[in-house]
Amino acid sequence: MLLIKCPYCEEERPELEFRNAGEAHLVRANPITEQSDEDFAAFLYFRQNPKGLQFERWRHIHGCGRFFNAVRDSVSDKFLTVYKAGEPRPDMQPQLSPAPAELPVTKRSPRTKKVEV
Amino acid sequence: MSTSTHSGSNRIHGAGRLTPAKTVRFTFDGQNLTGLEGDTLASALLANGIHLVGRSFKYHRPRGILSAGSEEPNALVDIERDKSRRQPNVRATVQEIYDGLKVKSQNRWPSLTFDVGALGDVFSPMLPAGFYYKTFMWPKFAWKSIYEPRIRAAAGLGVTPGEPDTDRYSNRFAHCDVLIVGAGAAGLAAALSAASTGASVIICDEQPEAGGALRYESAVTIDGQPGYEWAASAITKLRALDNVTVLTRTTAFGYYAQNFVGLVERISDHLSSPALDMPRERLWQVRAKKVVLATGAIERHLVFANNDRPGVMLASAARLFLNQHGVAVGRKVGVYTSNDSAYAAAIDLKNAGIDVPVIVDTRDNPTSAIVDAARSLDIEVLTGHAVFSAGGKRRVSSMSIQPTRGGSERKVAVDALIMSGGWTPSVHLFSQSRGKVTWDAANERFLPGTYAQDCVSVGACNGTDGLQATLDEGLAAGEGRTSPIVATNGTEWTGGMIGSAPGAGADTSVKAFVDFQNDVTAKDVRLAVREGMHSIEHVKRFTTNGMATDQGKTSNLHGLAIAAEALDRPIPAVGLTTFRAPFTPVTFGAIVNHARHDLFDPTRETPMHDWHAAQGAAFEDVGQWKRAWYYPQAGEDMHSAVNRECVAVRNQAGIFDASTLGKIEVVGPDAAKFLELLYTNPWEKLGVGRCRYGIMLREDGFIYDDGVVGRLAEDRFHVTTTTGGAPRVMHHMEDYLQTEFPHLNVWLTSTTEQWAVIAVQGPKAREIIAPLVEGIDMSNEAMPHMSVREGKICGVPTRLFRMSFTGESGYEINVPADYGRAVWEAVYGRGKPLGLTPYGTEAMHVLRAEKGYIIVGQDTDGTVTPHDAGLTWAIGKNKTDYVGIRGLLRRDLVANGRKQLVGLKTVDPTIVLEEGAQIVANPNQPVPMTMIGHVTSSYWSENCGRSIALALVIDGTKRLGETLYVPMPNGVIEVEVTGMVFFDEKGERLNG
Amino acid sequence: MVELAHATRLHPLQAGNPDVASASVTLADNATRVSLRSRADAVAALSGTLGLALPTKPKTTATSGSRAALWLGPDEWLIIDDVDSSVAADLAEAKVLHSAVDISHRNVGIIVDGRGAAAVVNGGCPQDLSLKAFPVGAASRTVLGKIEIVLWRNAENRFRVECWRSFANYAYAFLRESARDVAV
Amino acid sequence: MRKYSVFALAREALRAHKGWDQQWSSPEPRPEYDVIIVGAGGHGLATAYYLAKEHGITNVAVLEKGWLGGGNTGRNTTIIRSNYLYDESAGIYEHAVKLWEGLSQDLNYNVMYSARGVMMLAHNIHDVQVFKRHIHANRLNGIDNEWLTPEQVKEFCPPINLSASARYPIIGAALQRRGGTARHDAVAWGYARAAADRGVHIIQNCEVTGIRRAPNGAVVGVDTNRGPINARKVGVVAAGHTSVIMNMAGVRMPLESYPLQALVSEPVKPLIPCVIMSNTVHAYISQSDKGEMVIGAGTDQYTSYSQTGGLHIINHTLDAICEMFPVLTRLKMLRSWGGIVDVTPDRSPILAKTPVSGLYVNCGWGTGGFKATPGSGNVFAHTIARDEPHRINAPFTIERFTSGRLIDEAAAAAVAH
Repeated sequence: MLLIKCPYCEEERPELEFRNAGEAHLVRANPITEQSDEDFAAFLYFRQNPKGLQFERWRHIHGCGRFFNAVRDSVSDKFLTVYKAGEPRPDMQPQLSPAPAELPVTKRSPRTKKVEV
Repeated sequence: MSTSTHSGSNRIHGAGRLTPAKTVRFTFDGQNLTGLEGDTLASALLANGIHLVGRSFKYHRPRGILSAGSEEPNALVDIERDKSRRQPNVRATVQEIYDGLKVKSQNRWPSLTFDVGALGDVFSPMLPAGFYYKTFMWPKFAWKSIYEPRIRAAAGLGVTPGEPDTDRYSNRFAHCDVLIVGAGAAGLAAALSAASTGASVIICDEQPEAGGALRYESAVTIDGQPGYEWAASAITKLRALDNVTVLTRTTAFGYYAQNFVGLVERISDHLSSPALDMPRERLWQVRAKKVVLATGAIERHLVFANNDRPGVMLASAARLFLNQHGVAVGRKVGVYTSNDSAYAAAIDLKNAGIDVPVIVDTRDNPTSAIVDAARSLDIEVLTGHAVFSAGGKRRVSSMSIQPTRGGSERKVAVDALIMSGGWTPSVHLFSQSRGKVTWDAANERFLPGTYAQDCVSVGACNGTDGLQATLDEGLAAGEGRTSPIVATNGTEWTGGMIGSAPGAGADTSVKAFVDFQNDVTAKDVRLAVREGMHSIEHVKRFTTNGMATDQGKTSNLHGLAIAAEALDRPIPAVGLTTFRAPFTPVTFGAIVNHARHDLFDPTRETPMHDWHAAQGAAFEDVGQWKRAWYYPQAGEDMHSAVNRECVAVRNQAGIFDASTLGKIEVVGPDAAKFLELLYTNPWEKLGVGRCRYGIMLREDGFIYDDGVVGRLAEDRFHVTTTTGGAPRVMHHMEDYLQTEFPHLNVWLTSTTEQWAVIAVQGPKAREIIAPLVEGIDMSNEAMPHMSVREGKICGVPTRLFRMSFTGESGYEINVPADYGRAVWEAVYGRGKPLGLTPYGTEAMHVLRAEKGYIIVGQDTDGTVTPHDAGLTWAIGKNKTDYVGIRGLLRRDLVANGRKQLVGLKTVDPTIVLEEGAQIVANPNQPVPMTMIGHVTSSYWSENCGRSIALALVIDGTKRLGETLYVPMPNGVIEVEVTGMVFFDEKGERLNG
Repeated sequence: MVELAHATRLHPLQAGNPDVASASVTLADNATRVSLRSRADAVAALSGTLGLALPTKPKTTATSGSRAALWLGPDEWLIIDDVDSSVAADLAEAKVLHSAVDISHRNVGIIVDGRGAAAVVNGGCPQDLSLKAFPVGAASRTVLGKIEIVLWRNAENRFRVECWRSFANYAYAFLRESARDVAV
Repeated sequence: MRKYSVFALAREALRAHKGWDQQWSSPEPRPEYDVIIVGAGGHGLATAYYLAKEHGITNVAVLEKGWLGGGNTGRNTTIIRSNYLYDESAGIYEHAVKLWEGLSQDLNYNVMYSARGVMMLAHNIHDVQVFKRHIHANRLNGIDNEWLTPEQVKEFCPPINLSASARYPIIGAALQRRGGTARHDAVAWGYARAAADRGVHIIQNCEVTGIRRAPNGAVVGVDTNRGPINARKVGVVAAGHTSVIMNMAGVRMPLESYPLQALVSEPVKPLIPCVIMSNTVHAYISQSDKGEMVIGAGTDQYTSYSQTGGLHIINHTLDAICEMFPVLTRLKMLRSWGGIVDVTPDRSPILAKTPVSGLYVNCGWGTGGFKATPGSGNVFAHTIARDEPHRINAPFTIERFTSGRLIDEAAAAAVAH
């Protein structure tokens, strides 16, 4: 059972209080109806699934109820940082292993952040 | 030499720490025996001269007691308190005896001494490692009918209890600054040190008492006290501290991410009559800021021919039995060693008056003082020699000794043979913590290398040799107390032998056991290598070495060394099997703990549940909820009860408990805007006091949930969801609100359980409830279908919805939940004379199907769009965004050939289709048939006087009027495709 | 025949661990409860309406007379008033942006009281309930076994467990079962 | 290849088993192969075997970063069944079961396919509806699957708790009698031996670090920790690591990798005669020939490559097991472990060509890939050999996630009401 720091509760809490909510920084297009089939599929289904630093969403569902983002190493399961929903994706370049290859299959712009305030 | 016979003929007077007066009676295979309080079953059996305690897994060879701890592979027994509390596969070396203990041996038939299964030993040349992969293939059918059942019957150790377990198990989540695993010298030093800092400390040990190796180390002193007494006083000191929790009989079995460690505490297995409330075991789930591993080391056996004979055991075990329990493992004890430690055992035995004829040492020139000490006691020491074989069958009777480089054989008669192949640091938990071990080539052992968590290993498990160094390391790890703990007479034991001993090498075909329980011999390991198993994982799986219930605590390193030798590669290149949790087997009961019986899963009941039960309702499980299914009256079966309920609703009125429906209060100035984005329907223009049926999609365009939404105020909506959908709909809404639309000023509150919901449906509904209602004009004009009003009913606040899931004019009365039962009874009391009939979920399903109303999850299955379900009308035509709008535009979701929801009427109206039945266009085609749809809902409709069904059919709406077929095992059923409404097609009754 | 041994061993939990002792599990009286939601800029005004300062620090509470406000999230409080009160009506008068929803009947309160209270709750709640981590006055939504609860420590050895009404049977049975263990 | 038989065993017994050959060799990689398979699990080895056996392509290397069969093949709970709902799924899993039925003889290796029956328990009306839908669809597809009453359930599996007062009483079950289990290691080893015998190179401890492509984008080989190896066709069969490998070719996949745990009990005498699955209480169990209760747990909730999961997952699995079999509380968990399962959005696999010419992918089997091993390898070999999918795997494309033509078995079993 992981120990996860909730950026709203400002402390570490047991994983049982949390619900993972998948990859972070997926952008829901606006207007979404004009998005191509390929880009929409990429948004809906195609995932980085990295072996290494994973940017992911969690909800402190049995705690404060808030969604937030986390950077976790998917090999060691260690959390590197957590940050509130809407905050920019932190620069983890120093910790990153070799940068992921550019992805020629999908044409969309690099994913930035999920929340557009 | 004098003995105390009433607790066993091998009890040595003056030896050990048990009190001779405190005797305990127990039975072994029906034989009445006596031991002493504080005995393990192993020590008590040995005290009574019993070595043969079990049979091995594959060859059913007679087996004795190898060890004195949890690493025991052989001495597994069955212990029975009563029929419901019988425990198979108990290690005799761990089980403490209590008065009345009943023990049976396992894996033998008809008896331990005469076991038919031992024929396996005779045929063993035909049964090398992996033999089953090479045979039992012909004839083809025979594997299932002949070979496999026989193999299954022969395999397995103990027998599962026949009755459900009446013991209780408990759980405790705990947090601490420092968790210390092991209360030997290293662990105690660490605990004393950590405790001195004020840190919260948990120290656990699998034994009943602290001390670890100090329990048998007879010579050492610590801080001036004998080692064992120092340990006892240290643990007493620790127990007295507020910031320390001491857990004995507690095994740390699993080391998980972020310093989360699972412990299991055995609470009552050692008690003759446990207290009523006492759990048998308690799971501790500990989160520690720091973990100190002080898990010690495990002595290895030596791999030589017939090293599995009862009476052949680890030297340290013999020493513990003597020094702790006062038990001599034999009268004439041979010693076979490859390192110094067995000398200490020999010396202790000799000093206790036991005949120790010879110490056989594989080393050519051991130089330690302890060797001379043994010689000075007139023990013969044969260096450069090896035991090539043990004699005897059900008990060792002799040892055959040869020089390691070959030479003449000498046979020495013994009744026990103790051995030491050296010590394997116990790195199991370290490895489980994802630490990486390193190979210490000089001492041929794996040691903790790179740590993955905030954890430190101290003492023998860290390869630290010598008591003083161990204590120093423990103190340092605790990061407190600076004053040293001083030890004297500590011993240093490195070295030893891994792999096969002389005489069991590759050129031999003797049975030299590596893994006792699974009957893996050195030659099995070599065979695996010969067959191409070059990774230790392959060797392990092919031979099953290390896969028995002891998880290879004594065998893994031997197996690895033999494989490395056969491969002519260095040990690290062959690899080390990773250690998997649990360290020792853990009962399911402890892991499950409270979650049994009523606490397995919550049972959710509505405020009116007891009323339904009192009326004799049958209940249906819907998720965690119990819902009233139907209310059978005397003599009624389900079918007739449901028919009666359905007719009553349409003719008079019915009352239905709808409390389980999910409810969410959506409040804020942007509430309507938010609902616009979450539902396909338009909401901005919904008037206050009006309701609308809403469809919710996932982003992929498929139906996720549905429900009626009422607008209570400009900024306040009462949203309902399906029963099962309530939590996920709330989560889904919060997700979009918090992360996609956080600019909206709106909040969501679950009110599912705030309201009891009483549906009253049918032509007499208004007549029944109107007199109970205050402050609401219930006339058709003032309160039309699909409206909501707030007022009072029976004097309590209500949100009164006029809505219908039956097609009848009806209401759903929401009242604060604690009033639900009273209001229900009031309504029922008033309505009963008018024919008001309680109806359950089954009738509800029939009534809604008569009207073609869908049930999400039954008529839809996560692959159905609103268009497929005939709900295109519920999509706001001018909306530019809602969750699912883009998904619905995908190629395949707008293509022809989708399955669409339609009605089905069987040509024979008396036939009720089976839900899930498949539909074909041509019933005469051969299998595999082309299926074009399936029945989602199907009922007998008493109101229609015929069966009705809903179905998802490819291009269904284009097939209205077509005849299709439902091929069933007993024949084909002809059906007509129809619209979805079977009753009151114009919907006139809603407004009655 | 010598006297048979009847073990009288000292249980480790009885020895030297003052935190572990029996605890009672009882039902709390009916209370008025409101789920209150608002953004930070409305907290002062809502505090005035309620007559207590809404806590803004995670895991904290504020009490005033029979009324208590439990911080559950950055924009969420559980208001519990032990007397049948007008909390909802009071809040309806507040002109600042907020959401107040009556959940008096949604929740059930259970009191765990006694020296073993923390151990009883820790039988199913994975949070650190030491006084350092969860001091008197701390409150948090969390889990107990298989359900969600709100846990409020209102005295050193007393916790109030709030759960949804249909989970109350489970919560009560669970805590009683856990208390049996702690009483050992 | 030396034939395995009871006679061969007897002969070898007379000479201390010194005459057995290596089951597969450990060759040095050649500079070039016709086909490279990335991943020597059951699916990858089966692909190589069928490439050699059915398509005459023997210049094949199977590259494995660890030891063969060490991934999910050696970590799963070995359940075999084909009673899937949709034609597409039923097609591929039934193809596999048909191959399972003759696999020991085909490979001359006893894989211990044990058709002891797979029973899926129904605990509520929704389960009944879903299972009946499966049963009828299976029947019309020619696949065995039958409905059992509670009494028949008890008869088929006597230790099960049939009590009406159980939290979720058993109200029936779907039984596929041809379903069962097999010995997972034997499957990997049997395919490895048979493939190696036909000339396939199985190269262990060889990690693929890159996928090499020509200027026109087509695959020309792979880079490994043992140097570059050329091939015009590369089949990726890397289970949980598929995203990582495909990323080397610049292809993003609709996959997420989750930890999946399983455990066994200490061995006991035969008690549970069949495979039992329950979706409602979330557990499955069978008893191995060795006597261990083999129990599958659920996935953890987060993606991970750690091959470990949380204790709470095991807690919940055993809750359910002990609810179904109350007599098991006194059995002990002997060993638990984790694998990494690659999961697609519709829980159905991908066996297809990719946007990169010469690159093929077989992945997304989620928690249930073992059962498909022979069928998957068989049709994937066809796909690679012919550069077009077999009729059976044609629906299992990557493109379905763009068009929306999903094969959503999970949704079809959607949670009730």
